[in-house]
Amino acid sequence: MLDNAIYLVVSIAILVTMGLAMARAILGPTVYDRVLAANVFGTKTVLLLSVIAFLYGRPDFLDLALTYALINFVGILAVLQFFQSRSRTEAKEAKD
Amino acid sequence: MELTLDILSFVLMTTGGAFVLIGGIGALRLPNVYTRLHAASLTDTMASILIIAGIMLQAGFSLAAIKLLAILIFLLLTGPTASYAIANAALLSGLDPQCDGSTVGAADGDDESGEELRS
Amino acid sequence: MIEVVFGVFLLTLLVITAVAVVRTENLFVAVMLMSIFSLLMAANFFILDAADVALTEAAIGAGITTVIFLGALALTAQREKRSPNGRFATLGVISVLAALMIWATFDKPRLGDPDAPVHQHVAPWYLEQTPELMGIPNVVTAVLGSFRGYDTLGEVFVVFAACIGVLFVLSAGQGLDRGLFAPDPESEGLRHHLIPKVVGRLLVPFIVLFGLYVQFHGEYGPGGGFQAGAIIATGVILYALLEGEASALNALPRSVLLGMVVGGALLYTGVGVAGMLLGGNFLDYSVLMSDPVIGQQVGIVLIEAGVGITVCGSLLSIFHAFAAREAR
Amino acid sequence: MSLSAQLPALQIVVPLLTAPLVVLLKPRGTAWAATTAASAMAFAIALAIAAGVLSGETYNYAMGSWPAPYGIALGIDAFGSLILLLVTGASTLALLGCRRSLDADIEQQRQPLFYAAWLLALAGLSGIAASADAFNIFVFMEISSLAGYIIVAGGPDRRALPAVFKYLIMGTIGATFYLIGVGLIYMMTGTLNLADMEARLGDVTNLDPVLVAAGFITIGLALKAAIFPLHVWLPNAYTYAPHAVTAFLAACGTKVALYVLLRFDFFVFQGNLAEHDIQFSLFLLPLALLGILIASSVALFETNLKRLLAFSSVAQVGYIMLGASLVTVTGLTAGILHMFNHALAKGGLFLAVAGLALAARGLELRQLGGIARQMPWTFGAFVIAALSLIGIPGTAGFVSKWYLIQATLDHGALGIVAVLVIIAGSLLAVAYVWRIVEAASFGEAAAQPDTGAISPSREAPTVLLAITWLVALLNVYFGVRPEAPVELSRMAAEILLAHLL
Amino acid sequence: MELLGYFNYWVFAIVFAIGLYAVIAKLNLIKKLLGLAIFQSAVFLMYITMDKVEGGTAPIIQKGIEGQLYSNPLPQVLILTAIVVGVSMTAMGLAIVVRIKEAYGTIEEDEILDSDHTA
Repeated sequence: MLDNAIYLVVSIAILVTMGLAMARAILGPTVYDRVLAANVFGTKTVLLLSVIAFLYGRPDFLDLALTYALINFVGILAVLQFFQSRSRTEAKEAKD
Repeated sequence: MELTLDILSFVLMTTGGAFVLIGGIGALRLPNVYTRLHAASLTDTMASILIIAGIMLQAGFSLAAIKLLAILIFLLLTGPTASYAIANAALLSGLDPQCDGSTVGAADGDDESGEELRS
Repeated sequence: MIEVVFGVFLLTLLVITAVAVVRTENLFVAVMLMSIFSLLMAANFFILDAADVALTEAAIGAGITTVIFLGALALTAQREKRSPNGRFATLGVISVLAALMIWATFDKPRLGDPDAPVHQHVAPWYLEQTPELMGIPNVVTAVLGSFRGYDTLGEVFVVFAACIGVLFVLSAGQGLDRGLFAPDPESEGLRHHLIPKVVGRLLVPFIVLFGLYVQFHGEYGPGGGFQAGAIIATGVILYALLEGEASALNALPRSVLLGMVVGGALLYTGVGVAGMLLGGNFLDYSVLMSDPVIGQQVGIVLIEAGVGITVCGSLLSIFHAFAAREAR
Repeated sequence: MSLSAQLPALQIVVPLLTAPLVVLLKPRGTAWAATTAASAMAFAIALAIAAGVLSGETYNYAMGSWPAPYGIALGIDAFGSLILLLVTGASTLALLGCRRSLDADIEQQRQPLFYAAWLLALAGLSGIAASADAFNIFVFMEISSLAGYIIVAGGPDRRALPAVFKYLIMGTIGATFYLIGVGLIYMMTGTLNLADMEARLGDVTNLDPVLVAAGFITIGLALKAAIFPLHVWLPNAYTYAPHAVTAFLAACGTKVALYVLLRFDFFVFQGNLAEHDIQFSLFLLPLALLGILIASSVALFETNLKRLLAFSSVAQVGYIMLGASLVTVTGLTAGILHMFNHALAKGGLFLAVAGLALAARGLELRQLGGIARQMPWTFGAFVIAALSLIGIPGTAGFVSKWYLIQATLDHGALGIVAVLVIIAGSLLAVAYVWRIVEAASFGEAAAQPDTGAISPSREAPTVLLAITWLVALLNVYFGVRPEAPVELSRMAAEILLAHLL
Repeated sequence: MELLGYFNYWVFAIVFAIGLYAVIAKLNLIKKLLGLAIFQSAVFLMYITMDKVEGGTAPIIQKGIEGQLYSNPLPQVLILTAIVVGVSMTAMGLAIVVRIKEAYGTIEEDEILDSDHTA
């Protein structure tokens, strides 16, 4: 029982934070706020999945959290690349 | 022994949960992108360390603990890098990092402000 | 009890996200929200005890889909024109449809009801027979690879079709060698960003390694060919983002990727035909070895490898087709 | 295991295995040759299966040797074998005839990809026809649709692209609706095998979710089958696709979805849902009648040859649905027979169009002026196929319409209305075919690409001409000697109706 | 509690409706594809909902534990396949959208229609 209580507190904190991040993602105002919110969401999902894996007593499902930890990052870098290439094409257009 | 570990991990995880929450509130309430990023990324790192350390205490010495360590290392590597990437992208697009009075007031403006800054 | 509360919370967030995706006019924002949507979906799948599906959604939704959408956005437009108002008729019809479906739910078995017909007929047989017939613990992999291996064969060919479809459509008017095949030499990726470059380079081998682990651990834990293919593809995409399209294509040329797509599909079909030649039915792995259980295991490992290779090759081909194309 | 027992699997494996290989065939013409060979082999297998079915055999095949509700089963009865014949036959003839036409539409470098997609479409469509598992049908539906989008997107006109996009959206909505329906049934029965579903639905006490499922499956498949009024994707997709693709898909694309719809309805729903036939008489019958009238009328005012024929296809789907919605042996026989005959007629028409298109400047009716004088043989075949489409005695189209009228006459007052609609539809068909003939024979000779003298030999390539004539003559042959298709259709109808008892 | 047991199905119906609305009512082609993805995800949710058994766990059989309930593996297998199909459709749709943009200069449905009618 105590075990579950431990996990419960932390998972509720994470869930609430997910809600807050969601609010940020919807409010904006700039696109970067939304990217930031997506990133926060990603890390929180990793933590939540780790906690739930233990809450359920199936620690072998940590693979899932590991996948997120690795893959969420790629999405964020893709965003950086997206803005970089766009600013370059805009610069090129300005030159022409 | 069992109990000490349990209490320790409980403390770690609760503190971690508090950090998570503080970061979330910061990401929602602070006035502009850079400050929000700051709040989110710093607390994220700390919270990850605390929470995963707490779970590791529960897991004991097993394959799960090694996986948790791997997750922690990856989070520690990718979190700050992602923050850097976002800040850099925002900077590239010409968002002003200066936080003077006017931007504080206009924090909850609409999408257009960011859009126009970039174009 | 707790999981129900978690589920309700996450699902509420899911609905909010879906509304936000539809309402926002900035397509970039919509794609970002879509990645959140996918994360929430995966968390839900996990809570509903579907670890394999959650892993798939994680590997696809967070990485690949976002990257492909961003690639397409870079080539098209970032903002949606304001849609005309007065779409209330559509809204009305669809609301009625949704209400009808909600009404129909009251006759459905409740969530988690162990007496539901779903849990009575075919499923218990799989759970009982898998350890006996195949000797592997992951029943999902057993059903995917052997009991319903024919569906998975179809899935591989769907991926194959998507790959040749994207290549075919995007190569129109310019031939395969020009345009599609030549990335912009100026695109250097994120080479000038020191921090992402160092960290990313560190991560690429780990992602690929982890992908291989998921591939070969699929019989014992959540995972399998499809997830592994997607994860490895994500690793290579990370490399492409860091070092630029050109160097990624040097490391894995398009012809190699196409070879992977073809090879994986052929491997899968070949295993099936081998079963036929050895006297069984199509996709019967029991005849591959003298011991049927070992035969099943060998068959599943082989076809999972085929799935992984095809998926990895396809996703990378699709990514390159978008990323190496210049906006015109 | 004898070879004949492996036929159902081979039917799908042959094109499926060839598709990846074709991608690798770079030298000119080899991709086409390999595709045609695989398609011809599939046709031979389908013929063997049809012969077996006619001699009273049924083909059941357990994939991976797993018994039916646990593994995936294939089951080919008379209905399935008829559809297989259509699919493989249409593919083979279109490939054989249209090589030149495809060369003109698609660049050499992209051809391997195109032919691989063609084979996947063939494999997907045959996979649907052979499958006896609800989810497996979905998977193969997606293969065939995805491949279908690819080959339609090969059209040279830029308008092909929005057409394909619309096709993709509608097709995916249809497939997803089907998936929802299957999910609901699975939820209530716990099985995915069609036969097993039928047996277990009998025990389900609460049928509301099943009713919703029936609705979803019918709407989803009606979208795929382009049943009026869900046909909006079809005209543009057919018009702007490469001509060979139109010949292939028009002959069998929508028929396969209709086949699944009928099978689902009769195998799973009819026997278990009380008064399910009301769904037929209340929704599908009026829709079929409206579809015949409206689509034929639209065709009457269409100015583009391929669009005109596409709208005629929508009307023909109406005839098939009309026959099926009577829920009698004669009605179903007529409907299924009409699938076969319409495939022959429309396949022939679009093959002839492919021939005409090689010489004409465009396919607007006014651009076709005088084409009949320049390409008398090609146009002759076109006219014969068109006569079959109308249903002139002595052609295949007449036989099915005759059966259809017989079937409707058993239905009292409603039957009279239906007969009137059939006759009206046929008259409209006479009118729109006459418009084409008039434009082609008596129109201004506008089709002069170069200003030089009229070259006498502007016929379609010999192979294409031969194939087109073959199909046209088949229309006549099955009009005079309709025994084999009628027998297959009657067997299919009896199998479907046997599930109602 | 009884009623919450149906919550997943309600969410399925609502998300389904939202996605379908985007597909039908939105004129932007990429938005249509996003709607399609949402719409398909809703179906995945429906399938996965039915695999859950109370007190069960994911169907990876643990050695040495008798009498453990496992969730139903079959819907999971089906949805694995369906997710792949969904991604394939999205990729294909995006490729077509990119070509439409190149051929027409716009990705709004009404403008594409206008451009064909005037041409």
